Amino acid sequence: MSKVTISMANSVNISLEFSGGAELLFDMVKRHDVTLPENSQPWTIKSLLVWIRDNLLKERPELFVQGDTVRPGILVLVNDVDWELMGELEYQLEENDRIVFISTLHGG
Amino acid sequence: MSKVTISMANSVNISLEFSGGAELLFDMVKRHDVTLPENSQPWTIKSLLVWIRDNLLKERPELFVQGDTVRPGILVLVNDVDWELMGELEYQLEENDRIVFISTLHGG
Amino acid sequence: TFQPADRLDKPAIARYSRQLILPELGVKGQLALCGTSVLLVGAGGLGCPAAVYLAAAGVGRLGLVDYDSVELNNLHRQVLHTEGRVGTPKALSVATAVKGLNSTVQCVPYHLQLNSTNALDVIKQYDIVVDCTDNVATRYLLNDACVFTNKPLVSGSALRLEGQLTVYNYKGGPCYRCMYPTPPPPETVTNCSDGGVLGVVPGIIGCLQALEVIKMAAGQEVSYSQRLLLFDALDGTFRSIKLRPRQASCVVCGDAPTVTQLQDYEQFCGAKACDKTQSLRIL
Amino acid sequence: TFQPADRLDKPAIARYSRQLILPELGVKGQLALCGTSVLLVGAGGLGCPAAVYLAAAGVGRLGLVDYDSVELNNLHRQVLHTEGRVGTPKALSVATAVKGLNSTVQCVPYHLQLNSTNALDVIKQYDIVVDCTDNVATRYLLNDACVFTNKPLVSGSALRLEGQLTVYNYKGGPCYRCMYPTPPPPETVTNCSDGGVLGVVPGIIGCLQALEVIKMAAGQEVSYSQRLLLFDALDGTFRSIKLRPRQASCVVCGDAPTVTQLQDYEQFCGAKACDKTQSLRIL
Ligand SMILES: [Zn+2]
Ligand SMILES: [Zn+2]
Repeated sequence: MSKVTISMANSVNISLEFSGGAELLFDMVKRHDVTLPENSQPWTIKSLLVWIRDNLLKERPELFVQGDTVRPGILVLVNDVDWELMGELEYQLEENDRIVFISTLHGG
Repeated sequence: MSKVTISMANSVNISLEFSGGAELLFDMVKRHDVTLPENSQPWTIKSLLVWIRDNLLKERPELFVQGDTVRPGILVLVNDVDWELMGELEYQLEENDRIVFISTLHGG
Repeated sequence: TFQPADRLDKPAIARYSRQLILPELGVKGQLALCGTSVLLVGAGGLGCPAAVYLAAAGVGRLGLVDYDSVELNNLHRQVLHTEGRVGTPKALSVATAVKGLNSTVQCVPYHLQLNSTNALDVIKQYDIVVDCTDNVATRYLLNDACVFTNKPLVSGSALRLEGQLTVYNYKGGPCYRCMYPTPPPPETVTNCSDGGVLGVVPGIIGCLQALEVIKMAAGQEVSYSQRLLLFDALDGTFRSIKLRPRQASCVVCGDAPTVTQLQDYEQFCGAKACDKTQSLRIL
Repeated sequence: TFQPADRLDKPAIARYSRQLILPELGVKGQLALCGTSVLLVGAGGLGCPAAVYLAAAGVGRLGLVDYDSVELNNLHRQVLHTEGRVGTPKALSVATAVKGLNSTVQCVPYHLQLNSTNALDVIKQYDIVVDCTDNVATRYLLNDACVFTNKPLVSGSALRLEGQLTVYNYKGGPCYRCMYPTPPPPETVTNCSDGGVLGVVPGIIGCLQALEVIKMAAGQEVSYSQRLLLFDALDGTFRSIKLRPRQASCVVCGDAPTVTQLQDYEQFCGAKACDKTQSLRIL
């Protein structure tokens, strides 16, 4: 008998936060604790964005995503660090990560 | 042959912080990372205060300790929580604890 | 007594339009704000920013207490005063500034030193008390008076490059005496005259006091009841601390209070109720 | 050009005595502050508190730029203006308030809209630029002008119950374009007229901008270069974020810049350089 092991990434629990007005696209809820399901590939911010678009965003997705990334003017933070320092779209999510999407403010 | 085990508390690494003016008693240094040596008893805030008086406080200890506790007007924090919620003098220090001594401000 | 309006008139709608559209405030919150009376004790480094943002936001009545007069050395931080008002009572000077910004706020200046004989009479006329004072004795006086009259006390303080903010005696949270049952030894207390203060530090704390008052008055949750905000201006950092609950053993707000009327707070603290001298010689 | 003094005269020592005794400032820091010129762009919700605390602390020269005039609906947050100055240019109104507090500060009001043709001439006369504006186009304009003239840009913003603060183009840190190479789609940009703002929120951010300027001018370390401060007034929380370094690929401050002179920022952003209308109809 031979054993076939299919490599599957485990499900991941993370918290998502939206601020600076980005929460307006998510029923005004600033914080969402979510469980990303098992996946054939490790979860990245890139696949997270697809998941958010399909599962959390109800309308006008173009105000949040453009192509495969966030629209200009949204800053992404991974555990209080600018995602540019963490690999941007390729960053692999870890258990209990806190991912924040901030819409830049321009008012004064 | 018999083995005699003497129970000794391990040394503990903690950070001490002083603010609100309390740092004036400690050469103006706000943060001290210290290693408390092995001890026959577990380290508590009570024994920490003795250690601070003997090792860090150079002069006028009465501006920091009174009897076996801190002088009135100094608030003690254990990892950003009021020490009253943590057992006050009896709190047992753990590795990497952050203990903060704040002198209350009254100016306006 | 103070009679708040039950609707916003046209000038009020124009004036407050940019905050009326906030769902967290709205017309209901604005009416609540316009119906709230706030007593601000201390028209100095904390009192100036707190007063001006409370008046701008439209609190109904704003009491301003200060026994002192404007000096040139106040102007590096007490930004509602002016060179031309040096020598004027601070309470009047702040009232003048505030009325220029918003004449629809009822502004009541009190040029007096709050003490055990007059504090309750003044405080009972207001809904919320803001502690912008500069000395330990007045802080204990205000605390006890707020406990006796059941008023929340929004407390700020600043010295050198640090600031602290908390709300006492609110919805079951601790009072000042729960935190500090014994006053500090007078020789350990530094005031702004002796220790100095960077003006914008009380500026930031005073603004945050105004914010707590506005949220309280508008029916929003307050952030710093049973919490303490520490601000370090040199690092630019803020730290939020969880505090103890109301203490059953507290002599003024506990289960069996032994302090049931205002006392002599200068004697209790061994220090004058001003920031000019460091301690009482008679002790 | 601006000629700072090399010593503090007697009135200055009296005025600044409470901050002169701070070891972090001292006479040396005060002289540096008195020798610094600051250009504040936007005399509104952020500009008022920033201007008054900079003037109180004693910056040598304070330039104040705003094209707009005071309206009643500004007074809930723009606390240096008065009912009596409704209709007056904001730059003049703030200058009037600031001169009343500290007549020793050289106050230079500019009642004009900064644009690609005049920005460099104004900015090059100052040491530090403070962005208190209310629109995307002016924020890109100021950024590029600060990169071209090598000036630090202390940037604040506020909307609804949130505020943001960071310092651009300072000691190898990123510029605004490093963070945001592409402007946001105009339909995603909300201004204070449409979204509203609680007045004390820009109050707090403006104070923090003044603090960053004071530390920079006095030779202390700045806290928010390559860091971003987020303030949530509803929770009362502050969060400090580590940002990316200067980007080699940045079109304006990178290794091979392609933007080497000011451009048409209204066209670049597809939005007017004011907060009155949401987007250009012509696009
Ligand atoms: Zn109590
Ligand atoms: Zn750049």
